[in-house]
Amino acid sequence: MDIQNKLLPNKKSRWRTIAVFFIAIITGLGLFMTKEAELVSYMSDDPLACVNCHVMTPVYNSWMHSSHREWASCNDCHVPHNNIFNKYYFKAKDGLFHASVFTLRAEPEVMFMREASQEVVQNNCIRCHVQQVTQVKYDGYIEDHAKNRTERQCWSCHQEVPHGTVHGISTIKSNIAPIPTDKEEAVIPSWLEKEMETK
Amino acid sequence: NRKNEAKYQYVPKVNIGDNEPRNAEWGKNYPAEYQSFLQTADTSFATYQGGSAMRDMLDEDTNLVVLWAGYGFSKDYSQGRGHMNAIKDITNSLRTGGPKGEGDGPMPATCWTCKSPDVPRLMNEKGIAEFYSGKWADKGDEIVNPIGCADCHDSKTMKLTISRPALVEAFDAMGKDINQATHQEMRSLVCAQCHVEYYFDKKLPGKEGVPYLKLPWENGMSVEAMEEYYDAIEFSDWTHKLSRAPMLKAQHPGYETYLTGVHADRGVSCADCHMPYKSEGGQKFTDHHIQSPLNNVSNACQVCHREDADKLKMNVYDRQRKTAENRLKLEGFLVKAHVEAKKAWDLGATEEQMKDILMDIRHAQWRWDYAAASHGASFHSPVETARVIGSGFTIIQDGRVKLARLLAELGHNEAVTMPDISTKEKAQEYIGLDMEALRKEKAEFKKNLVPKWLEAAKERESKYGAKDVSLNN
Amino acid sequence: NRKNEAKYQYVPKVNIGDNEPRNAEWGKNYPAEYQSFLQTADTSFATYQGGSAMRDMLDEDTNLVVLWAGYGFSKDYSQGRGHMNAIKDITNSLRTGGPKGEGDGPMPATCWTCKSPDVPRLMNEKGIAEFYSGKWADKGDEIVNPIGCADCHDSKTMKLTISRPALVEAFDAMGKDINQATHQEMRSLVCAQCHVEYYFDKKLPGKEGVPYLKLPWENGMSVEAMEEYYDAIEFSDWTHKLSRAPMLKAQHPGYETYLTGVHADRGVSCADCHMPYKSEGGQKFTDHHIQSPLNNVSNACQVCHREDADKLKMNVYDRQRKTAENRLKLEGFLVKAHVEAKKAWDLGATEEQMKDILMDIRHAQWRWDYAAASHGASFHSPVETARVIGSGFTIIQDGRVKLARLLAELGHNEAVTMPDISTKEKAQEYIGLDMEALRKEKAEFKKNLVPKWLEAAKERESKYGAKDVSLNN
Ligand code: HEC
Ligand code: HEC
Ligand code: HEC
Ligand code: HEC
Ligand code: HEC
Ligand code: HEC
Ligand code: HEC
Ligand code: HEC
Ligand code: HEC
Ligand code: HEC
Ligand code: HEC
Ligand code: HEC
Ligand code: HEC
Ligand code: HEC
Ligand SMILES: [Ca+2]
Ligand SMILES: [Ca+2]
Repeated sequence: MDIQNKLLPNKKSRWRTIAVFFIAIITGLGLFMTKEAELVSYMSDDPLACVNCHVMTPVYNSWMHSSHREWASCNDCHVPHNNIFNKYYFKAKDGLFHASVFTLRAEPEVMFMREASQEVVQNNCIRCHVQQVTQVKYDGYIEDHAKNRTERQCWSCHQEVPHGTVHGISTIKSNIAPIPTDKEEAVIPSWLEKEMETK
Repeated sequence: NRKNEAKYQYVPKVNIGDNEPRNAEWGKNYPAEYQSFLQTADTSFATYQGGSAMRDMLDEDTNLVVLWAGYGFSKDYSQGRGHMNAIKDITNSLRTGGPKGEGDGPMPATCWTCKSPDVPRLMNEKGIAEFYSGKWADKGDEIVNPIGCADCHDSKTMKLTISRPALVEAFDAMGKDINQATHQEMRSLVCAQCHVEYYFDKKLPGKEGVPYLKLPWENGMSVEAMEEYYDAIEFSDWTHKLSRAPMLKAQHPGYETYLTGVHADRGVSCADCHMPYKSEGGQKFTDHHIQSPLNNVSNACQVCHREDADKLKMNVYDRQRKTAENRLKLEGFLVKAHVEAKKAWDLGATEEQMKDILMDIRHAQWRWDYAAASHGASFHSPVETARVIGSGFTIIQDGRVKLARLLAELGHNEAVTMPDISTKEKAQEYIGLDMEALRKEKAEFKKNLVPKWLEAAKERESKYGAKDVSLNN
Repeated sequence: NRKNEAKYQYVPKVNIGDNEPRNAEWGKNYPAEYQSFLQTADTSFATYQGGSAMRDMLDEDTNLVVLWAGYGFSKDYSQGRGHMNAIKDITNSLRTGGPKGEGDGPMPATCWTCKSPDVPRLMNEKGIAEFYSGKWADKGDEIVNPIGCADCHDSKTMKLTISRPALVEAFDAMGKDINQATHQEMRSLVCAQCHVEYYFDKKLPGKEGVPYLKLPWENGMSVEAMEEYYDAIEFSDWTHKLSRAPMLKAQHPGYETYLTGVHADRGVSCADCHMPYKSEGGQKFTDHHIQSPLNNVSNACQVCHREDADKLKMNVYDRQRKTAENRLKLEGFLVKAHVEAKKAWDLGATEEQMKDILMDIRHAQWRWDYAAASHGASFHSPVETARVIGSGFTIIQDGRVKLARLLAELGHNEAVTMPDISTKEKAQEYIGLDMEALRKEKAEFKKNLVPKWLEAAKERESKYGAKDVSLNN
């Protein structure tokens, strides 16, 4: 691709589609969505953005307790990272899809990644672990890895990464994941605050 | 909005009041957490050096009796057990003696601080310094619920919360604001309310005489920083009965040592290992059976480590064994030093001649205790623990070489005969404890006073009632 | 299959003969590996306690001079550098002295064993015991190529191979068969040919007098197991000049200590960190620039750890600092013990009185050296290293308390005055070394003998020729 093409997206590229989706979100769902789903935060990489929807709480909590909490946020896995356009295109498309389902209260009890999402995630696993899964020298270190990894999805073996083995929106009863709208910061209860001031 | 809707998608059974001390009340709303919390009462699991089983440490390692001569710990010291046992254990411990009523007994009220959710309730009702005032026995009828929900949770939001002032004050002293703590940090800080080194400050301006609970963190949390702090304020917990050294007692600096380990460095919190996520009947929740993670390797470790459970256990034991090996040797030297110092006094040594030696003993035993009392530390942070033990070796070597020269000067140029401390009984006799008497007064206390406490508490709690949601909302 | 196809898709330029010592010849077929191998000549990288830069250890830490009084290491000891420097460094070291010709000089031929791929060639030509026989200077014209391909590779298959008999014999002695090693184990075992503790056995039945290279692994590889081995055969490397203790020298037990660390436990090999994969111009190959991984964190560590390079470096330094802190303190005590023992002899102590004390010094210094000389160990296995240092503290405390009593008995009941060893020069003077003379004989040797060796070698190698593939295949 030459420089011009890089700067000015090709007509056939996904740029147009992205624009269409942005417009769709803004005009179609408008203020309601903005308020309801904290739209602005949805554009960020903060996992809290995803918990704007309660149906995402189970996956948030399982991620929060997984080996990947410190390394990979939702978007590191669920959004393409091959180029910046693709990233936002995918996010916008996804966002619209999720939002529609959510607004219609059509969310299924147990969700599944759509095929497109699966491909994205698989590619992201590989993106981070490319050395471990492609270097011949790890053949001895991790037996059969080279052979097996090519034919299956990573998480068919690594089931615990990152959402555990139990799925479904009713798997969590007391949903107390942090809420992005919750601005109250104090961890000291007010009675103690008061006591300490008067001491 | 719908987010909040979801938050209460379960039907709360009761409205939990502020500082509700009764865990069972919380349990009505959060049965999975409560059921798992109840399991901390279990005392059947033992590991190489931990677990929930009752283990008499003075019996397992009789050196301890000599090291703590003149101090409560030489009377009785057991392995920590699950949180549900906290009230029972402090009541049964010979350290708290056999008070006959208000104003009696060896221990201050401050001892209750880390044992119950009745503590924040009382502090709220009476005030903090007032809570710390008086004898341990004075508040026996007020504190009956073992460590539980209100110690860590806000009753309205269920958010993690800091209910103990000492930790907040320690952060202040370091110039930090605990309200800035992240969610991840809170998953360790709730534990740091109790699993930390502490002392009783009786000189707090305006509260003179009150044994005010303090964490000595002003200069930092390393063994050196705390030592420096104590030296500067010339604090000592007690004077050793044999060596007459001004001693420091290190109590479970678990959080402080954890922070120096690789897990903390990688953002792993106490709750990640001691309260892992659990699935039961299609439900996921935080396992409130806080215990040795070795009883639960699959949830506690294998989330992050793919090794065999047996291998992971071996990793833990390996680090613990290597640490124990040197810790026990250091202990042996400390026992010798105390006995040698006693010999020197017996032979007429002067204060002046003993001064440096006693400081060496103080500092070396402080380092040993910092490594020994921080129970998980030989796994949480094996390299720092080894460094601390090494520094103890250094100091006690200096001390014992000085002692050898002093003893020679006093006419005793040979190895000092060591007492027979092959059993706990012999060791306790050697340091002059009348265990019979201690056990007797404890038995009487349990027969006479404790039932009264429980009755008074029952009476008091019966007035709290349960705030049924339907009635209140 | 495709894998083998790939392996031989390059066109070999030359046929490499068995035991070809000239690295450049191999380089014709494997230019990427050869080019990276050449970089081990670089000496510009320094870390907290490692790296390839020239560092005079006796200057950085003058205690060492006293600890090794009476032994070659007190003359000269530097940080190890890259493999390309092996021949140069052993030639320049004052330890190998200034031989005037065959049969002269302080060191045996065995010293060459770990310095060059000419060694397997010579062993093949002459026999193993014959190789070890005679003086270091006797083989100077035969050994000129620095550590290289033939030390680790089979010239036909390029498979990793063990070219040194000592390792094979050590496996035999332990009842193990090195041929059973897995591919992953071989990626460490090629290093274990050299990065291991060794001694020269002059009593081998049938080869009496020949300093036969041996690894003391029969009872195991721990510091205790090797000590037990040496004690049982009453071996000592030298008698200390001050204390007259029968000393042991630990030389780089790198492989032994590595095995006790968590990386080895998880199957990570030396090559994983010191020879990571590298991509250059779309080609992937094993980086043969063997060096401190801290010069290459992205390939060496971040393959498995995704932390910041700076954080990973800090992890390494942190462990090294904590280890160094106690290692240096132990060193200080050892210096004192040697000087105090000398004082005791001076005051007329008897062999009988000194016997136990000298054994304590031997054992304590052995432990210190085991921890100190295994250069990477404070990172490779920080917990075991700390354990070993702790055990050194224990033994030297016993020794020094005995010394204090003995000195008091001999009429000297006060601290023994320590010599001024604030610089390397002062320390070397204190132990009675004539450095001027040593430097002079080295200079003459380099001026007169070394050029002759190189000339003879050139002449010899010129006859090997290059076996061009087209001519031979
Ligand atoms: C390390 C990669 C990774 C991260 C980080 C990650 N996910 Fe996932 N996610 C996956 C994989 C893999 C699956 C498929 C799980 C399966 O099918 O077993 C998945 C599945 C899901 C699903 C489908 C429902 C289900 O239970 O399978 C949702 C929704 C989801 N993730 C949301 C999130 C959110 C929200 C976050 C951040 C809080 C997140 N993910 C973080 C990899 C990741
Ligand atoms: C507006 C509410 C809402 C927000 C915000 C939200 N989700 Fe979802 N998400 C949903 C709903 C509803 C579904 C169920 C769709 C279905 O399967 O029918 C869903 C499904 C998913 C799935 C599985 C279906 C698929 O696309 O393959 C993934 C993965 C996922 N969400 C990831 C995320 C991530 C990552 C974020 C944050 C960047 C996020 N979600 C934010 C409501 C939301
Ligand atoms: C943003 C980068 C990133 C992505 C995307 C990612 N990982 Fe990881 N993964 C990491 C890091 C970092 C670690 C921890 C390495 C360490 O120990 O320091 C890790 C650790 C692991 C481990 C070892 C720990 C364990 O849980 O067993 C496995 C297996 C693993 N990842 C598999 C996956 C799979 C499968 C996916 C895709 C579903 C994935 N990773 C996606 C960065 C990532
Ligand atoms: C057929 C099953 C299988 C598949 C598919 C698979 N893995 Fe693995 N993986 C394993 C096994 C088994 C291990 C070794 C775990 C152990 O050390 O016990 C492993 C180990 C790993 C590790 C190293 C973990 C550690 O502890 O250091 C990473 C990273 C990893 N896999 C990532 C991936 C990625 C990324 C994919 C997809 C491209 C993948 N795996 C596909 C079975 C699989
Ligand atoms: C990486 C996992 C991990 C983390 C993080 C961790 N621990 Fe531990 N902890 C362990 C293991 C393993 C043991 C050893 C248990 C045994 O010996 O049976 C242990 C032991 C303990 C013990 C002694 C228990 C007993 O049975 O004797 C206490 C108390 C403790 N930890 C408290 C804490 C506190 C407080 C924190 C945080 C400041 C913490 N731990 C962080 C894994 C962890
Ligand atoms: C800052 C909090 C704190 C204070 C103050 C405190 N404790 Fe504890 N206590 C703990 C913790 C944490 C443990 C568990 C230690 C472990 O096993 O790691 C414990 C364990 C115990 C135990 C059970 C184990 C044993 O030693 O037999 C007793 C009894 C006990 N404490 C009595 C006391 C007494 C008496 C006092 C007052 C002198 C006191 N505690 C003050 C935190 C505290
Ligand atoms: C209110 C004070 C307090 C708080 C908060 C607290 N602990 Fe404890 N903990 C104790 C006391 C006291 C004991 C000893 C009880 C006994 O032996 O009777 C103990 C015992 C333990 C034990 C030993 C259990 C066993 O089975 O051997 C572990 C492990 C432990 N605590 C971990 C934690 C962790 C992790 C947290 C935070 C999530 C925490 N504690 C919070 C006071 C506390
Ligand atoms: C020693 C501290 C401690 C005590 C005592 C404690 N909790 Fe928790 N609790 C935690 C921690 C840590 C979490 C995890 C919070 C997070 O990650 O956001 C938690 C989470 C929870 C949650 C959120 C849902 C879940 O399972 O993750 C509920 C509900 C809860 N606890 C109820 C209780 C009840 C009921 C009690 C008393 C029976 C109790 N807790 C006692 C520390 C404690
Ligand atoms: C939330 C993730 C997590 C949990 C839970 C966890 N670990 Fe780790 N562990 C790590 C990380 C990260 C490291 C650092 C090494 C690395 O970067 O891969 C580590 C390092 C270690 C090491 C090497 C450090 C050393 O001291 O040599 C051991 C051993 C270990 N863990 C054992 C355990 C055991 C046993 C448990 C359970 C009691 C446990 N871990 C729980 C993430 C975790
Ligand atoms: C997990 C990675 C890792 C493994 C495996 C490993 N090393 Fe190291 N090694 C290091 C690091 C990091 C250092 C410290 C370098 C420094 O201080 O600059 C080091 C230091 C060294 C040093 C000192 C180098 C210097 O610059 O001073 C030697 C020699 C060494 N290692 C040899 C070995 C041998 C031989 C093995 C196998 C028996 C091995 N290493 C296994 C990471 C490793
Ligand atoms: C078993 C293999 C082996 C034998 C035999 C051996 N060396 Fe070495 N030598 C090494 C290794 C490995 C290093 C690198 C040590 C390090 O830095 O970790 C080294 C480093 C050196 C160095 C450079 C660093 C320094 O100390 O100044 C010199 C010079 C040296 N050896 C001389 C000798 C002499 C002289 C002898 C005979 C007494 C000898 N070697 C015997 C393996 C060996
Ligand atoms: C034939 C003997 C021999 C073999 C085989 C050998 N080494 Fe060495 N190594 C040495 C000697 C000798 C030195 C010191 C050279 C000097 O200082 O002149 C050294 C130095 C080093 C250094 C220090 C380099 C620096 O830049 O500071 C490292 C790291 C090292 N070796 C690692 C390894 C590893 C990893 C292997 C196996 C893959 C290995 N060595 C195989 C003999 C050997
Ligand atoms: C100190 C040991 C050592 C020395 C010296 C050494 N190698 Fe290697 N070599 C290795 C190791 C280890 C591997 C990795 C083998 C594996 O994993 O199968 C390797 C791999 C190779 C490979 C296989 C392709 C690749 O890059 O992985 C070639 C070709 C090679 N070396 C050539 C050479 C040449 C040419 C020299 C001399 C200039 C040389 N080696 C010197 C240890 C060594
Ligand atoms: C081939 C994989 C691999 C490589 C390469 C590697 N490590 Fe590790 N490292 C591990 C594993 C596996 C553990 C054990 C912890 C665990 O199980 O996650 C570990 C543990 C650690 C720990 C914790 C142990 C301790 O001593 O506290 C540190 C720190 C660490 N590695 C740093 C490094 C550094 C620095 C390098 C590069 C010089 C490196 N590692 C190279 C796999 C590797
Ligand atoms: Ca204290
Ligand atoms: Ca040796």
